Amino acid sequence: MATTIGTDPLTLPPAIHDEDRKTLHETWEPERGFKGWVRAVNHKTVGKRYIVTALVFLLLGGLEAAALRMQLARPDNTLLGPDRYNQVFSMHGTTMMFLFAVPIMTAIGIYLVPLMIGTRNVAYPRLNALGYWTFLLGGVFLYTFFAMNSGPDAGWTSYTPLTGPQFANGKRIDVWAQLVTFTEIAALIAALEMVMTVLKMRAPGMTFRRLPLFVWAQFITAAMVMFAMPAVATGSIMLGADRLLATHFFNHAEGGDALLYQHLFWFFGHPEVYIIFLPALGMVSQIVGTFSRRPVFGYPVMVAALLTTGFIGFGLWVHHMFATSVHMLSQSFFTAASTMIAIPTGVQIFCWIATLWLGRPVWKTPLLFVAGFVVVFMIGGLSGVMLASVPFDAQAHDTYFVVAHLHYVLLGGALFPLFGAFYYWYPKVVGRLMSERLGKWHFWLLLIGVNVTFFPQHLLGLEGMTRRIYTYSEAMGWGPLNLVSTVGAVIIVAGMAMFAVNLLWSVRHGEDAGANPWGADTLEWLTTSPPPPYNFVDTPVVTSRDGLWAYDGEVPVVTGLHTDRPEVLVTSMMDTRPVYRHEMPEPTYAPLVMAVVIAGMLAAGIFTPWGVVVGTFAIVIPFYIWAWPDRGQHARNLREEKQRRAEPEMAS
Amino acid sequence: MSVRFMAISALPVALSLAGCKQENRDFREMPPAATPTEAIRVGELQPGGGPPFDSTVTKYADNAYAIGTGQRLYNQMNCVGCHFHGGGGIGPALMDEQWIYGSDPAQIFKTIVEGRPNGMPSFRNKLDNQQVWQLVAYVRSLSGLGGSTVSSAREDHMYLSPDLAIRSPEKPTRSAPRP
Amino acid sequence: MRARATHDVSSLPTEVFGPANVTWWAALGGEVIEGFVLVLAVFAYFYLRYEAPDWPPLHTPLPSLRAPTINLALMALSIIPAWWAARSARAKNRWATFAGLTLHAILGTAILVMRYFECYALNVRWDTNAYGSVTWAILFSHGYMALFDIFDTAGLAILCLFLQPEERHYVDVTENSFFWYFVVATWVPLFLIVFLSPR
Amino acid sequence: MRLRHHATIALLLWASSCVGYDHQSALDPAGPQAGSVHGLWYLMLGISAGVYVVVVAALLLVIRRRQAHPLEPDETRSRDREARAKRVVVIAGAVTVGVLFVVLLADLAVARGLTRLATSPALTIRVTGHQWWWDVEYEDSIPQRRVRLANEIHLPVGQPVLVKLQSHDVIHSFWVPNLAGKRDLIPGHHTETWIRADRPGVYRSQCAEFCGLQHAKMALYVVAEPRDQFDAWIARQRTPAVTPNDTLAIRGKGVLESGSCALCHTVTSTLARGLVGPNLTHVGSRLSLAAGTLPNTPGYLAGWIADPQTIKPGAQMPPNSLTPEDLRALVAYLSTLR
Repeated sequence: MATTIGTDPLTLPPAIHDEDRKTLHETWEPERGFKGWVRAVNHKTVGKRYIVTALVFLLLGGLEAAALRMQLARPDNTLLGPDRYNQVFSMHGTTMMFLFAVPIMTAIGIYLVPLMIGTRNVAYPRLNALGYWTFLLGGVFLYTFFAMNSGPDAGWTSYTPLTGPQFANGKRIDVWAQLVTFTEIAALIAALEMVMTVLKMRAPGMTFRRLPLFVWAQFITAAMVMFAMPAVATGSIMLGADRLLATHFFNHAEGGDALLYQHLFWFFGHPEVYIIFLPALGMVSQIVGTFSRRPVFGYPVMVAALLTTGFIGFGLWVHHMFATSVHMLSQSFFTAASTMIAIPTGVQIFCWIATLWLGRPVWKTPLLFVAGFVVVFMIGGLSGVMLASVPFDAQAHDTYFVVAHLHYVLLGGALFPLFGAFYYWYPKVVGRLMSERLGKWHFWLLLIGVNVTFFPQHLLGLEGMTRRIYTYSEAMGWGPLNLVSTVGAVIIVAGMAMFAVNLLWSVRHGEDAGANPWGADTLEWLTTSPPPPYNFVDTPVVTSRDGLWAYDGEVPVVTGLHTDRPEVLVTSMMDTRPVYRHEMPEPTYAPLVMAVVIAGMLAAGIFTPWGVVVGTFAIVIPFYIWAWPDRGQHARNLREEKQRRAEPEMAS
Repeated sequence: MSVRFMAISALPVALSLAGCKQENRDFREMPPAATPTEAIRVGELQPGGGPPFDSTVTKYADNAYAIGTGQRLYNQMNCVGCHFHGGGGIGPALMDEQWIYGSDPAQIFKTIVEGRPNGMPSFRNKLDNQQVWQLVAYVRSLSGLGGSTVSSAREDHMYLSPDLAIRSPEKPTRSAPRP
Repeated sequence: MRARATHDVSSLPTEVFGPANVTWWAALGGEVIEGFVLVLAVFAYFYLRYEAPDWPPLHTPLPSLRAPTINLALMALSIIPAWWAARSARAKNRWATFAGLTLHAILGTAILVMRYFECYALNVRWDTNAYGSVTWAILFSHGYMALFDIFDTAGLAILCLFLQPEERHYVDVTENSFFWYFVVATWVPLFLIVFLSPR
Repeated sequence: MRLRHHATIALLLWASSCVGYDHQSALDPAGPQAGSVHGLWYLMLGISAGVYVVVVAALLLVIRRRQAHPLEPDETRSRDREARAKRVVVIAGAVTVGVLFVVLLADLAVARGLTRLATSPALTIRVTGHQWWWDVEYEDSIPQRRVRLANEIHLPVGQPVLVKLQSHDVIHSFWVPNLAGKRDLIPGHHTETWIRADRPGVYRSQCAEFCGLQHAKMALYVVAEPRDQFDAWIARQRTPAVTPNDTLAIRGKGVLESGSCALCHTVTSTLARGLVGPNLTHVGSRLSLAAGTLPNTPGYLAGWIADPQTIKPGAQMPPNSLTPEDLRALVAYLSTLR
């Protein structure tokens, strides 16, 4: 009767027999072959795909960045002409923000959150798969057009009227606007998924007071996405309509306003930064806790800090528009808000340092990346406080100072934690550890490279080098610093090569990880590495915020879920009382078909409005396929419902 | 496997060849035939080869940058002053199907370069050939000739029409016969 | 580590109505997102209105009221079959549910047809000026939302017609009605803003 | 870390010694606004550096502590240390709030100070952004006294100048880092800023909002000069273009008037009345060509006229296939327009 959770032998109660385990396995086992590949709806399969796809976009975005740095390495360079340069820098920004940073944070959440809250899948697995396919097709769409010399060429912000029908010829900007729609659909789906999974599917006992900080971060981020993404979608759809349908949203001559676009864009654009940053903070918290060998200091403060950041994040957008002549009073308001958002982040950093001080830190690569995060991110955070100031922003806005700032924030605040997370969770996903040696090389090269690349850019900005210029003359005196910056970019590339090698090499040659190589406390470490398709043989019951560290040799579990069908436990929102057993959908083609229809509709939509009209009605077909019940399952459910109805009558 | 891979990788290449044409931006090129007006076909007999402008014409007609630049020149050269935004006023309308001197690109080219009686001035020596071809491409796109996927939906100016609010702002007639 | 069974959930139901159900939350999430899109459209409306010297702009007539009023009435009326379908679904009455859904779908289709005339009632084209653009946008974004609810309603009606609905389908019916209430409720302020406020 | 340190110091040294011809730096203020922002920058830099050093030092101290035996949960939690940590975090949080408050007050004080500095302007200049050059007009109640030029502004030292900004096409941004912060030029909006140069010099300005293909080559020179020099300059600018007297220049005038130039450019008192491109009435007196792209010498001018698309690909000036003699004549004529 002995079976295992993770590598530790776990004696199961008599109710669960080996037979049942076998059924459980058969029920959840993924389908094989190409068919199984396209029909998969398991959150781990989808999450892994999401992560790999986002990494591919990281590679593409990185190559674009390298091309930009090469062009700027010396004055009057002619490697990239203005037309090509504008496309490449726009592709770099668009790729990194829409196709890498947000999706990879989402992706890691999709993989980990169900494991961390002790359930078997996300709340809506098919929707989840649809989100992935939409994201993938969006990326393919963008890069297909880029290959056709139709890449967007007005930056990742695409301000009107430069992007309006009069000044942007051809389909380049339509491609950008439509890519935003693609990623917005994917992001909203993932957000809905995350919020509802966290609200309704936590294991019994995992109340909000016991929720791991990473899950908190993902939850708040997802909630932010639900309010931020509609704004950019509204903006980009208006832009598309102006370009295709001759509407006048941004045509001042007919009562439109170019600044309306900027408001809509930045109402999304600023929270976007926190949408990338908050999950990273969650990752840092998990890593710090595990490697300090104690729970993160000040849990309630940490949660409060995340929530505050999420709220204030929506009150800052106008600081991107200070140069447009904002009213004095609102200037003061947005300056104050932008300054004060440093407080919650600062407090979190203090709490992590306190945790490390109180605990006994183990300096493995993940923790090293956390240290790198503090060292690099702090510079970006502090320059962010400077940029909140209206007079200073008037000097630094749209210069390389801002370029340096945003890269310090995003690389320090998101990429370093992200790599830490890779080293930390890779053994869970793959079953093998990544090489520590390569990891340390990766870390140091990246740390040096990032600083060499971006630190000089602060100075360049203050010396007047504006953003998004394809070249500069020698007389400006910007040559040497730009060369240094390019050298730094080469170092970053070397560091990233270490990471790529490590990632691929460790799949086969890494050290065997076991269930819990770091002795961590959260639930994902309770199961084997990699986790089985059903995540846990028995749904664990949570007894403390400390998770596994509190179990003391015995794991309380839930029994009674069907093993012959993919069933998960739905619990009540606040006290996580089991409420009902929810049957998960079987693998299906519907998400892929739906995504293809959506992609067709959006791609056609940049040429003719009828593309959208036809597409809207075409969606009905996959929609109905999606909803139509499987025949066998239908009969079984009806039979069982009948039985259940009969039982109470017999009892009475 | 490798065949499929090659087929997949050939697709973007093919697409990029197709796309380059529409989105290409030639800032510095000399269109063929420095004084093309002399080479307009007047009869069936033609010395050597086919019509000389075919490649030039399609190159500009399907090119977004050419049409956009033509649109800009149309405003800058004050074509608007007589033809308005295509609807016509002092000069004839450019959005309809009627072409007094022909809708053929070479004919429009000639109209711009040489001028026409009743007010159309000559732009000879004022505009270079590339600019004229860009104007030709734009003027033709006004009446729906040339690629609709490369011309823009509107400009950032007022669309005045005081007495009728439900109306289309100068919609081109797409039914114009192709030359 | 040993596992110890502390919770036996085998007696729990496999489907529940209302907020306990994850599908209900999906509907709510959809409402939050769609609702926020409408909020943004209204924001754009007032932003442009604030910038404009005249609203509606000079030479643009006021919107007509006949078609919008009829449609408002139709929407109010459509709550009844939606509510009836939801009630019958809770009682697991297949044919009453079917009837409710069918009526709801028919009324919904009528509302969408009326939406076409409502666009005419704006007395301005989307490409006339920014006022036209933003009012059309509001009508469209709300109409798009309604259209998808009608797709769902019709789908459920077809399902009821051909199959004995399972419990989860009855749950879907209640959530579909829940979303429709939202569609109708959001229209009231939008109607007031688009059609009455310029007067 | 050490590498970065050395690099930083070297770069700072290099930066401070960098005083070239093209003055375009916020770190070298020549006006009151740039000056007060410069002060604010050093205040914030000092505070930031302090905060950074303290936090990173704390982190490094923690790193140096004894490591745990791997994978053992820490059993040595003492209430005492927890309480101390709590105190430190609370104090650090309070200090953060305090420091940020100081920074905020400094921000707002500087912002308020800047608005107060704007008094009645000695001069009003209207700057219109075009893709990709600046149209400059000195306003005057008497139309004949208005001055129109391009890509260059002259100011009297020590006197506030109001700059009214508008855009002809897309959004641009007017920014003279040595004098003041930037302000966007937005179609349909009228924005304004003001500048004052407290010491004479030539300050470069560059469009700061991405505006398309040649965003990189859209610059403007601000020449601050003593009042008498400025008065002389503006008096000269008010005169119509000089009439050429040598044969080459006369021929050049003919080329200008009969060729494509006149369609876009204006030279007062000639037939050239175009309003599409920069006003060339006194082009010979300007510092640069093609919006700060080239120095204003006859050789560059000839190159620019003949083949602008190589120098500034995408610019709206078309190539001109003039005969060498015509080109020479045209350049000779334009050079006389001082």
